[in-house]
Amino acid sequence: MTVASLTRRWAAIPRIPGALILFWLLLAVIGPLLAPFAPGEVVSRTVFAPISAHHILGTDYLGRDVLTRLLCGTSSTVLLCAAATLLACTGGVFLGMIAALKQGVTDTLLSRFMDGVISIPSLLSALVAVAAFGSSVPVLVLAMSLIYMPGSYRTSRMLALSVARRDFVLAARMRGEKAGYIVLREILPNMTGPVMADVGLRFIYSVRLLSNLSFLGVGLQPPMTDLGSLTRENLLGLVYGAPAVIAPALTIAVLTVGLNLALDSNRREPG
Amino acid sequence: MLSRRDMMKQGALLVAAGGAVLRSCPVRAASPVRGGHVRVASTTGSLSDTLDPARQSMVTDYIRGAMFYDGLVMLDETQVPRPALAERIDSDDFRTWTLRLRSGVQFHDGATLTSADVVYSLLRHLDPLVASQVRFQAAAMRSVRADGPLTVIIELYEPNISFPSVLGMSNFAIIRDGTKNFATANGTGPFRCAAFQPGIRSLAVRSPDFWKTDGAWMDSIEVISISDDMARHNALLSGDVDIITEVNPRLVALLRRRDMGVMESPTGTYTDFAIRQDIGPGKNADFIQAMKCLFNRDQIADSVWLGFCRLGNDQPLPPEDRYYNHDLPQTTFDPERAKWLLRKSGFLNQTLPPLICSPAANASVDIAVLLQNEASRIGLRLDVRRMPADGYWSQSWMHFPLGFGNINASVSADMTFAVAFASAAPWNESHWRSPRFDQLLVLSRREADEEKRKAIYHEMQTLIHNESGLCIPNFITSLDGYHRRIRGLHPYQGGHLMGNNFSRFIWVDDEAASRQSESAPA
Amino acid sequence: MTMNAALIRAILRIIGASLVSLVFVTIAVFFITAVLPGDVADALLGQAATPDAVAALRHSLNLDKPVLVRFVIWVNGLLHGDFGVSLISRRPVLAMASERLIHSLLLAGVTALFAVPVALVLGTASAIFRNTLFDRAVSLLTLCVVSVPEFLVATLAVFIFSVQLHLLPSLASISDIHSIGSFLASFSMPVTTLACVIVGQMSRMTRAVMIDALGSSWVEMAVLKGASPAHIILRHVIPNVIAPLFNVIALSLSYLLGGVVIVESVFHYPGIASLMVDSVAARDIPLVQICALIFCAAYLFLTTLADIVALLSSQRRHAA
Amino acid sequence: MRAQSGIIQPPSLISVKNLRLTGRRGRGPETPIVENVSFDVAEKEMLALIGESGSGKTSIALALTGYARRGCRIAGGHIHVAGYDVTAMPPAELRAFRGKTIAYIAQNAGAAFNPALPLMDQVIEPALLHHTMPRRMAIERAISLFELMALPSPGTIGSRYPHELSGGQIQRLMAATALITGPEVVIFDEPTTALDVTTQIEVLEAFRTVRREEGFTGVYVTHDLAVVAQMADRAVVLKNGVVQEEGTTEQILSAPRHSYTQALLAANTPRIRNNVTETKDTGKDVPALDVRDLVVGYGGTGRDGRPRHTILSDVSLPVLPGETMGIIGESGCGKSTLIRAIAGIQPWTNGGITFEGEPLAPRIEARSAAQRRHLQLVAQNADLVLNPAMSVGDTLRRVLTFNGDAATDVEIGHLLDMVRLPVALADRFPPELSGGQKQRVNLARALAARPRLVLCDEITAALDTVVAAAILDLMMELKRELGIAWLFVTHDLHALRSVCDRVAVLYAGHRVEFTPVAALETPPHHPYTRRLENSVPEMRADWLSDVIGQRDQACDMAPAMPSSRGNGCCYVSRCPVREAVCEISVPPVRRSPDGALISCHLTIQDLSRSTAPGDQS
Repeated sequence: MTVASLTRRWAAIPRIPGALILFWLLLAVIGPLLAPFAPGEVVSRTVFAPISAHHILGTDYLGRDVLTRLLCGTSSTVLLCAAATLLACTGGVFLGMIAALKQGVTDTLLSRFMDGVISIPSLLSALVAVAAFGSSVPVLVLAMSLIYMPGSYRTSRMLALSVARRDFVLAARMRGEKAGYIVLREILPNMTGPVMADVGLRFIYSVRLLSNLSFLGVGLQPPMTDLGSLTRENLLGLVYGAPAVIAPALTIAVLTVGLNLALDSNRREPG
Repeated sequence: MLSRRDMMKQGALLVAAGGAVLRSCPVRAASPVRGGHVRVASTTGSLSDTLDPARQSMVTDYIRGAMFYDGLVMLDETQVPRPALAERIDSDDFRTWTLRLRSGVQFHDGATLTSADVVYSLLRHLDPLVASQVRFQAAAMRSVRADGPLTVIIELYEPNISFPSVLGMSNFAIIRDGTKNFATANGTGPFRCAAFQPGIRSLAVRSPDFWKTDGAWMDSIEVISISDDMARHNALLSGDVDIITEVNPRLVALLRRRDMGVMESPTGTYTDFAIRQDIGPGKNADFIQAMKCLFNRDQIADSVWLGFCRLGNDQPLPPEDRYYNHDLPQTTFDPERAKWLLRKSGFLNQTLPPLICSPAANASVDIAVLLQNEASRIGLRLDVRRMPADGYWSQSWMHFPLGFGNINASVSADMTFAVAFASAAPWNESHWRSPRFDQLLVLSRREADEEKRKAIYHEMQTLIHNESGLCIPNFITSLDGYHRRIRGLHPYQGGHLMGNNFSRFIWVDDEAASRQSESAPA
Repeated sequence: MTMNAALIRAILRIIGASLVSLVFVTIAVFFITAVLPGDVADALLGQAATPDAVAALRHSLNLDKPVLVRFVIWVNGLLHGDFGVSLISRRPVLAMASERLIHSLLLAGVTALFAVPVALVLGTASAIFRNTLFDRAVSLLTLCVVSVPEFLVATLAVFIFSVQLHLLPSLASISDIHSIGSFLASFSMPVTTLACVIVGQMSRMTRAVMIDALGSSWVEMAVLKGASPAHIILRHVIPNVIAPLFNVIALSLSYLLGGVVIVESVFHYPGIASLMVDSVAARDIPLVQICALIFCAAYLFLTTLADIVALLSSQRRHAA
Repeated sequence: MRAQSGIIQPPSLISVKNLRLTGRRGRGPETPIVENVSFDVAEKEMLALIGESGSGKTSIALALTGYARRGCRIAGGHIHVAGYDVTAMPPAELRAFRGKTIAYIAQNAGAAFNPALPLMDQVIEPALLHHTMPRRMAIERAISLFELMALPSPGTIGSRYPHELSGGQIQRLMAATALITGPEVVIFDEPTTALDVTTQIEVLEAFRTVRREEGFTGVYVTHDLAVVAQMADRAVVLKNGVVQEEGTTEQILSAPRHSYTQALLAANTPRIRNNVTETKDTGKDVPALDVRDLVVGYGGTGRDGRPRHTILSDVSLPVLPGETMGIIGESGCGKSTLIRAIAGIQPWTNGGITFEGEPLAPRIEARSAAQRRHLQLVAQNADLVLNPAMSVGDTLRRVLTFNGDAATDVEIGHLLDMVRLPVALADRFPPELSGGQKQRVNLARALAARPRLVLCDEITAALDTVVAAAILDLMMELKRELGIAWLFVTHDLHALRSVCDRVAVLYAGHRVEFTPVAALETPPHHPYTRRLENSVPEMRADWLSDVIGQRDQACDMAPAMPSSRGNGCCYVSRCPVREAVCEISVPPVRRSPDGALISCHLTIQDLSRSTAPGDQS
């Protein structure tokens, strides 16, 4: 690979989404280190305290520091949901492309299976996965990715089908290229735009699912927490206008909306 | 927003004010008014909702049961059994109890109450297929037989002076002989069941044949269950329901600010931390002592209960109980001592089993996190493992070396000790075995002298406090919210909403409500 | 003639395929529920679950038989149209589930009636005015609405409209509905909350589909015929995008049945989603199974319908 | 003619003054599409806008209706059409104006009709939109227009859907749509470019007929000068949005003043690029490719072992090493199917193909690596064939590495050089390239595999005349340099003539003639070949009238359907010289003195005779 092509590749990575993702990942990694308190520590005798000098985002329903909780929650939400989304979408996209390329029996079997999985309520699947393998971070990530894989599969299969029909894929097949090459180099690069948009939406869903899992008692183990759970556990603060509930909800919105807009901007259709 | 101190102060004032209103109002509303409809929202409700008294285990079921059924006795505000369907309960040896039933009591289907109904109602708890919640308690009965149409003789295996309290458990409510189908309720209670949809709602309408002339003032009562905390409070605030159970301590200030009543009922309900003494680190007494010292009870009271609780002293009787041992030294938060004990016993640097907690055990997750945080300050690493709410009681509770539980207020001190602390007790959470304690339990049940029994109970508390692996940081104060138009509510030790019996006492005073809304700022 | 036969064959193939999925799901659901820890005996007894009590109850409910035996019994029942009775209430689960299903269908239907047009209009407008300020605003708004957890939206809505303004009831209890007015009042907030969840995705997908269609030469041709934008959208674009739009709508509708636990619980609405959660918690396996089957069947029905619509519309456009 | 005098200018119905159109891509800067264009069109006059892609001719045509495509806008100048100031009209007035006063006929009518609606609804839509007449009258008028334009079964054709009709029919329906309101101005935007030459004649004639009957003013946008000669009174030549030359059609075509016009004319003029190497199929050489009695079909096989519906019937085609074999025929004749079968992406049922003596497996996957490598396909649409996400260099590099060749930058530079592209293009991506550049890359990719035979499927069809000519030049240079054989599929007889050594003529899946290219110039020929020849437009104004005069109208109406089973000549339904025998028995193959193999019942002598009247050129 030439230097020129390397620099071109580097330049091809979209700036805005790249920077944004980097920012959140960085925050996820170093955020907890910046936290002023321990995540489980009760720091105030006042619950749902408003913004103050000591507690920039006030206190939560137990009197813990919201900023600390928020930094930790952001960290686990970003890392877990990113991992689950990536896993789900990688699997879904890859299988979708295989199905589109191979068609026939492979496609039928995969599609039937995925349809079956997607039609089982996600709540049930999650409960069972956790019940069977215990509640740990890897199990959570796997369960979440399994739940979202069929959706990603469905989308990317449709996309891949339309790409696979195009002549350059035919050309590669005529050359005798292996399925792996065709899928990775010929099909995948031509569906990145829509796939990215799909990834963005699925990220939103996984943030939501994570908080629902925590609510059912199969989510992250305390004192770890996630943004959705933070919002939920402090929901009562809503009536007092407490930052404890507003801050995590806003963070979710900024995180997911920003990511989606960035991914969208990447594929603004010309003209 | 609001400091706990403020909240408590405010709460106290309003309770005083509310009480004053209740006391000063008799001029106008001394005699309760008949009629009206109220809606009650309780917490739990699911398709497991049942009208079978034997199976009741959730607050909504208890509330419903208390509307449709009567017990042989009924517990008053201080848990003293008072006559209900049984006019008299007598025993010479506390082993054989003779019950004289009230005559002329009618079931909702028109049948008259007889001793056969009572025999059936009591004995069915022994059948495992009934899946009774009180099978353990019922197992104390050697025989139940009718002696004529209105007399029932119950013979126990062992004497028990507190037996009448047992009959006050709502699970022992009296149903019609032979009842197997609980699609609707056929009891002798003040209300008959007009609609029952598990998990959705039930509608109770006043029974014209109710044997008691005073009480049961309402025409109809609808009970729904809203498990979502905020939604339940919102339903009260918006006027869609009149009464809610289990007000979240954090919302007391809001309710009171918006002129809703919040009734505080001190109860013996507690959330405990159980260290099993038969396996794991709990075999070491120092470890147990250390953990007891690690509970920052004041902080838990403030953070978790916002002050709506009383201090616990690692024994199960709440301070207001008449048998409470005031001489027992209070276990206090002492991390240094905990550290010293742990170092001494060698647990400080060990990997300990996780703390098992669950939303099923009230606030146990929060308490576990606070405990975990205190532990980390002295260098002790504790993992918290939160379990799903469903299946917790059967799958997790009492199965792990370190875990949380939640025990509701009991009908008597005797029941508390027998169910949760005796060596053979089904809910012996810490798997504590004390021959002395078992012996004292037997002694206390034969002891007719109140003072002597009190002394025995004090010693039993001391034993639990010193030896058992159970940490009871606080007793929970039940909080119920109500609209000001609802009258007749006052605290019972039995738990929220007058030990679930509110339906028999409340009445509606719409004038009071309108007076208030006039005077209330817009 | 032959084309019709081929079409019918293709439709039958689609239906057959989804039936295969249904069979797969049926089997999967049974074993999934079998894996769940604890059973109805535990759940019924709760804190009173002593080993002997549990064992006796379990025996009486046939729960102590091996999984495969129970599976055979269950499938045999299914084949005879018997879905079993609830282990808790002893009522036939089919009746219990269909009661709730009707409620859910009502809520889903009303939501769809409201959300689908809104999403279509928003998506179409964004497509027409794409890359304008309006488009960006819609995009931002719908994303925000999707990303904020629905329990927050629902709770906030109740707090504002019921508690503060006393405009709407805080609960959507079916039993309180006696008139059109109370129906609208009861349903407005749950429907809006649910719409928030699904409008975002629907409008985004509508936008994409519409942009495709609006870029076609037949739309340009219609413009050059002097047709108004409304005429173009209604007369020309809609018939062409019906298949992909139907697909979008089908996916959203299937969510409206199964994914609304939170809305059902916040508004105390007796739908089938909460029945399913309840039955899982109570380990009432026959009930879990029928709920899961209903969700699966609904999902498969809707997607199959979407596939058939797509097939029919493509049949019309490109002859075989 | 009229405008030339410049003194007594008749009142112009269309007047364009200093028109400036601009456009932008995405958020890019606004760039001019058309600069300072002015022209007038008198009433009842037909003006041709001539130019290649990118010349702005379509943008101008659209601007006449007050419409600019997305991202484009009318940035300056004035447009007056039939008394309306188009640039100053508000949207509502524009809507009332479009479709009623001015009508537009799009290039690709197949795409311009809504696929989901029946045709009649769309044809009468302008009349209903503008309330010019009630629905029933509109339908009557539509049917009479269909009749006028010689559409088959005019009474019922309206109830069909766009995909059910052929390109020529649908283009005429589009004209009916435009004329339904009796507009004063009709714009024809390359209406016949996508059609076969044989169909083009019918459509052009239909246009001329309606113009005669309806008497509208027209603007005819095209790049085809021969079509201009038939249709337009005056012409404006555009390049890159600037007017190069304006004049009467006659003057533009016979005495172009501007160099660009001259270049255009040159590219339109047939020219022989190939110094035909006299190849004789002696049967001794091993053919590079030998297609024998190939049958391709669908719908399962019948009892005789042949498919129920055939696309190709017993087609044989020997290609010698180093020769350029041409295949010609109208759309649907099976030429692409043949190419696909050879390429290994279209299974066949009977017959066989050998490549350099070795049999070729029907499926590409079953072929040997060497076969795959030495047999390369260059497909029609370079847009689809090049992976838009892969740079030119990477595309070529992959072919090289895949075949185990050195994939150095030098080698890639060499390949680009071979197709006359600058080396700097290696870092570009296909969407950044022009159509001609893409097709060259496409060629380079085939060449990178060092093929022995290259299959070219209509590789110039989508290109401008000048660009296409350059591609053909390149092909021939490569042929000389590399000595590879080409199989060149086209519907363009000019292109065929200019590059091929031998030619196969396909009709409805049958090879009706197989001839050395030199023999094309002189009779005898198959009637279909002759018809193809005659259909190629010529740059004299009366060509169309002449051709139509000779046509046997009755024969033209039958559509060219893929041959179904049964006996008889495949061409019988359209053949002007058919005889009774043609209906019932398969024609024999006759060999002309020039070496052409002709499948026809007529003798060589008869064929030579019957050719005479039509062959005037």
